[in-house]
Amino acid sequence: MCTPTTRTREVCTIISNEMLVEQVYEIVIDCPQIVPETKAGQFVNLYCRHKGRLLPRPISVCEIDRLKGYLHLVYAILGEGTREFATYKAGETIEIMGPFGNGFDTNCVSDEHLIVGGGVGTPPMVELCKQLKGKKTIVVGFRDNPYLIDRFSKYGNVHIATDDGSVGFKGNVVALMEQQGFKGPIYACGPTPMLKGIQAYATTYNLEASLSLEERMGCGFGGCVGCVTKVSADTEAGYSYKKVCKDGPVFSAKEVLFS
Amino acid sequence: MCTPTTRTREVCTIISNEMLVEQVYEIVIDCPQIVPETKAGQFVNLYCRHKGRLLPRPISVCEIDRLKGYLHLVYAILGEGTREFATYKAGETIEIMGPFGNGFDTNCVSDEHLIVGGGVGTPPMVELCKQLKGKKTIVVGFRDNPYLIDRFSKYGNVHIATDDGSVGFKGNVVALMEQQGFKGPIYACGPTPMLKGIQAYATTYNLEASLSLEERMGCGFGGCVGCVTKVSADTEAGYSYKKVCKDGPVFSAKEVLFS
Amino acid sequence: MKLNVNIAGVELKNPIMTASGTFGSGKDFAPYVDINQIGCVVVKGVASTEWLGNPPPRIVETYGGMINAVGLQNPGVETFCKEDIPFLRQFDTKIGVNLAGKTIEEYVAVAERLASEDVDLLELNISCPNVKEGGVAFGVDPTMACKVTEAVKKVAGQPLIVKLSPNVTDITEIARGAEAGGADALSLINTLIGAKIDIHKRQFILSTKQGGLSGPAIKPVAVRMVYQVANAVQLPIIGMGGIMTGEDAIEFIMAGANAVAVGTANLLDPTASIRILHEVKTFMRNKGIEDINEIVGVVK
Amino acid sequence: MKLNVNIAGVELKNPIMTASGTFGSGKDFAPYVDINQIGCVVVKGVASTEWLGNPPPRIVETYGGMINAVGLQNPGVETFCKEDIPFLRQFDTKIGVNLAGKTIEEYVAVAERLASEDVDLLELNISCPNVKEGGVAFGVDPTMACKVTEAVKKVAGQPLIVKLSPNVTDITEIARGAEAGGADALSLINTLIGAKIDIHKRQFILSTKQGGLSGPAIKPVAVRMVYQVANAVQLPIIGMGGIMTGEDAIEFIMAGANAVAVGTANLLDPTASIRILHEVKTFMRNKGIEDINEIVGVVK
Ligand SMILES: Cc1cc2nc3c(=O)[nH]c(=O)nc-3n(C[C@H](O)[C@H](O)[C@H](O)COP(=O)(O)OP(=O)(O)OC[C@H]3O[C@@H](n4cnc5c(N)ncnc54)[C@H](O)[C@@H]3O)c2cc1C
Ligand SMILES: Cc1cc2nc3c(=O)[nH]c(=O)nc-3n(C[C@H](O)[C@H](O)[C@H](O)COP(=O)(O)OP(=O)(O)OC[C@H]3O[C@@H](n4cnc5c(N)ncnc54)[C@H](O)[C@@H]3O)c2cc1C
Ligand SMILES: Cc1cc2nc3c(=O)[nH]c(=O)nc-3n(C[C@H](O)[C@H](O)[C@H](O)COP(=O)(O)O)c2cc1C
Ligand SMILES: Cc1cc2nc3c(=O)[nH]c(=O)nc-3n(C[C@H](O)[C@H](O)[C@H](O)COP(=O)(O)O)c2cc1C
Ligand code: FES
Ligand code: FES
Repeated sequence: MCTPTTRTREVCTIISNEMLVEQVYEIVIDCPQIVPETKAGQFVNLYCRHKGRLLPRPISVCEIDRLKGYLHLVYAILGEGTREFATYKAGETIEIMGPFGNGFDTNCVSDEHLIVGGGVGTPPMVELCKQLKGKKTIVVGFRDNPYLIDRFSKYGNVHIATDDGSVGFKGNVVALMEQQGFKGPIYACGPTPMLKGIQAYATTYNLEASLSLEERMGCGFGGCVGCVTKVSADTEAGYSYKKVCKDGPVFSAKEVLFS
Repeated sequence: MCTPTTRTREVCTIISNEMLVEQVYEIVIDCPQIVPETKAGQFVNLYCRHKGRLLPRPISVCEIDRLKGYLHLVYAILGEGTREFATYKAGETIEIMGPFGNGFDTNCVSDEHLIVGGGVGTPPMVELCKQLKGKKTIVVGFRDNPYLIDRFSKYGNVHIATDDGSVGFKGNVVALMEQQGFKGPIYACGPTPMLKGIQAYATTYNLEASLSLEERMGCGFGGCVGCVTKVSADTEAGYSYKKVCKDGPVFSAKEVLFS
Repeated sequence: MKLNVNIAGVELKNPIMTASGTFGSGKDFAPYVDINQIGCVVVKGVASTEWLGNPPPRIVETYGGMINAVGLQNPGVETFCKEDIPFLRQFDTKIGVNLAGKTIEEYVAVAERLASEDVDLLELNISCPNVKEGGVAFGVDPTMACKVTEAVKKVAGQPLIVKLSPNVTDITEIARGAEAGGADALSLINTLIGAKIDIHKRQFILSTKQGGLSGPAIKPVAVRMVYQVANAVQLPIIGMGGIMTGEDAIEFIMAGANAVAVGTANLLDPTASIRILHEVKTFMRNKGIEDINEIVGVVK
Repeated sequence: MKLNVNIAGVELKNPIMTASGTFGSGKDFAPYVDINQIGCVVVKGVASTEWLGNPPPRIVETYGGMINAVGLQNPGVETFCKEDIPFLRQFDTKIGVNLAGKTIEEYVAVAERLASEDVDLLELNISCPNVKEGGVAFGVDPTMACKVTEAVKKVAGQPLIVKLSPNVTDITEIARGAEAGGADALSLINTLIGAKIDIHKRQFILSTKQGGLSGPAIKPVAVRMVYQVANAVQLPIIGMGGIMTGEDAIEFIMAGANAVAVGTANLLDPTASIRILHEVKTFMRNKGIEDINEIVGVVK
């Protein structure tokens, strides 16, 4: 019989909460209880102070500072809750719970890893780069002005794509990958259209691909079956639904069925 | 046609928020826009930060600092909202709206005013004492440990009654008034049983009495007809309902019908 | 930017109305808000004679909402005509009168009295208990909804809005009943029936035990019902229920409402209606929406 | 202090239950909360065969609540018996199984399969759409509620709780229908039907457009209905709907509930059920209440 930890929502201190670029912020949270259990590709729940907003805001771990016991999260203002987060100041507190999700498999041995991030899907790839052994090719895409580039450059060659071509390659990351002919096991996080593209790319060139997905969540820890994504399965219908928060957020490109 | 002011809910700075006695706090709020219009016996709406709690918390004005533009409010922890207020710190802000209500008539000329306060009904009597001309007899009642006494003593003889007799007269204020045979126009605020007693006292000795009432409020400014109290009227039923927030909170003892 | 909407032949300068009972007859709000900017002021329920209303407490707070048991306190239609209509006519806004009654005869009496008066719209509140039929509300039975609408429509001098109660199994049935009875428009939702207990005193807080739940807490139910009704009848619809922001108003309009009414929000901030109007304009500007009518019912 | 309550012959060590669908089958909560402390775990809806559930998005936040459209995803009763019952039996708590079905036959099949299994209570969720009769839920018609209850009761090996939907004009009619059908207890409320629109994408957020509204926002409706039903039938009642604190639980009990179920609160904090239990104990201690059963329905 499992003996429950006393872990639940925790009130943690905000070390800093700075804007990286327009509409995108990095928050550093002091949570020594959470850090030791956390790995690349996992996420935490952030909870709002506005008590009309009860559901968690799942945010991926961007960097883990194991010495200090800090988590670095990078979030974009997408709605009311993230707009609220952007007003928080260093020294204030925030309610957080986690870590949740399976995270990336960082033990895969390969002489060339292909790391792909798009928009607010980019942050989790930073910690992944830290953990992955072997050579890494890093491809990141943004609508316009990029961020986190400096952090990636420590871990490998960074190739940037922007929709408007303002920086680097003009177009999406998949087009850039095609052009460069990048190969190797893929680790990707970003908007669904990009992940669809990656899935196709992986099939075409017969590559392994781990895709980190997003879905609206009721709990974050497997309790509500609310956050599902469609995967191929040997049911009559030929598919079933898996929990992004628990079975994911990282899934093999082979099983994911994008609609 | 009335030209509307732009007045509505205002975010004001908290100057201080200190405990007077167990469960009772004094909050001083910097609200120069509200102060000039405020008089004794009026109240303001305080709004909670917890957005599950949308309705106003009406709190009487205890003292008006016209020089500094501060309002002094004294509140007791009675439930969730007031418990929340007690956590506020100096320098933080609070949403406030007002002033509301008719307030006391401070122009009544008499050589002896009888001021009666009970429990959390006592605070508004402080500002009233300041405004009223003429000799004042001040009678205040508490369950146990009294507060604000020092402030009252500046304005007249203060007679204290406590339910447990720990301080002053043992019993309620009306019993104390009977014993001392106090006379003069009465100004009273406190729990309903006390106000009932005052009403009877006023009738017996044929005294004028102004009673400040409490009722649950939806708006505070006359908009919802939610905060009514029963008053005698020449309707078929012999009564009608008046708004505590707008027609009151101060009513003549002659018209109020306590159930 | 085109904001004016047409409700049963009455042209509102913008789709923002006030919800009955949450704006009085305007007097208490005039010091705070420029009534000229409001599309239509719907006044609190008016009956054929004075109603005293329920004993206090009439109001209680709930999570994200409030419950009221005002009980339609009002001075009666005579006083209303003498005092409130002249007051509201000072402003450049439309006047909607919410009709209260306990029997068909009472509803008819108010409508008849108002027929010759200078008001723009009537709103029939069929959520009142129907005394004759033993307290069951007109609003929960399609046939009774039809009957009362028909009777009032006969004597009405202004277009008739019928206001629907959400406390029913199938609101589209009631909507069709009102449509069959000759309603010119529908408004929804009225309050959900709710209650709150004081666990320390061991009694209900409201004198009437239960009352009407309103505020942001009920918005999802309201949006669902507005969508259902908009797709069930041909009538113009006034949507309400928990509207606190311009985005909330847009949500109702996209669900199928031709206009919206701001209720509880007025009590929490007397300037809410105008703030919401400005937020609606901002949204339209940002999205390049030329005419508010473009987005009525765009969500399918 | 006496906390144990009796629901249709089943003795719960305390009145705190979990609301179906908000505690899975316990597995996902075991790491956080000591399941031994919970009076009864009611698992998510179980059908005769595997149900895949609805496409995402299945969840959306609303003011003070959430709307879900999970669509009763479940592996079917066989897998449930093989995997979930043994897991839950490790703990010293009662097991309640929530029955899902689209026809009377399907409901009967699940109950029959469970008759010989080691579970303590069955909860019939009659809010599911009834496919045979054209999608109308069993829960909105007294006769159909009676029929399905009767059929399931015949084959049931455990006491049968019937779970009522709040989306009806008169919930006491449905309650009496279930009572007539032989229900051993009633639980209420299930979710209110609500919807939310993404005004930027101009579409409903949920794949099913509308879903079930839960959370503190709906508590006043739930308390009102528990009070109504408790005064209409003789059966034990399990109250739920927006319970977030021990005081909320006490409110339901004083309204007439013999036990309460914690739902959405579990999702917001997996330890909520136990925290609420402790808050209930504290309240009883402060008020000198010896036996929780003393205060069941004390509010009249
Ligand atoms: C596993 C996972 C990891 C994520 N990591 C990041 C990250 O590192 N950085 C980042 O900027 N964003 C991330 N997101 C997206 C982030 O959760 C949403 O942008 C955020 O919840 C929006 O909240 P809001 O209140 O601002 O938006 P609102 O639209 O106001 O939120 C309303 C509700 O919808 C939910 N919601 C809205 N959009 C999303 C979405 N895209 N995904 C999930 N829930 C949503 C909210 O959580 C809330 O419950 C992640 C999402 C998931 C599922
Ligand atoms: C005109 C007026 C002046 C007042 N002046 C003072 C004062 O100077 N000092 C003071 O301590 N208290 C005063 N009160 C009482 C004070 O408003 C309540 O104690 C307070 O609202 C309780 O809020 P709560 O959230 O702590 O209680 P909760 O019970 O959690 O509040 C729930 C809801 O009920 C309302 N409510 C509960 N009790 C009362 C009450 N007695 N009167 C009105 N509304 C209530 C709250 O406003 C809130 O909307 C005054 C009340 C009125 C009407
Ligand atoms: C205090 C109060 C009084 C109300 N009085 C009436 C009324 O007289 N007639 C009516 O049809 N609706 C009345 N309502 C219902 C509102 O008009 C509106 O339908 C409901 O409150 C939902 O909107 P909201 O959530 O924005 O308040 C009243 C609501 C409140 C809060
Ligand atoms: C995510 C979710 C899933 C649910 N699944 C079920 C279910 O399978 N069967 C059922 O009878 N009720 C189900 N419910 C309803 C709850 O059991 C409960 O009746 C309702 O949520 C009200 O309680 P609450 O406000 O405390 O959540 C579900 C509710 C939620 C939020
Ligand atoms: S969010 Fe609840 S199961 Fe994934
Ligand atoms: S509180 Fe709204 S009228 Fe008094």
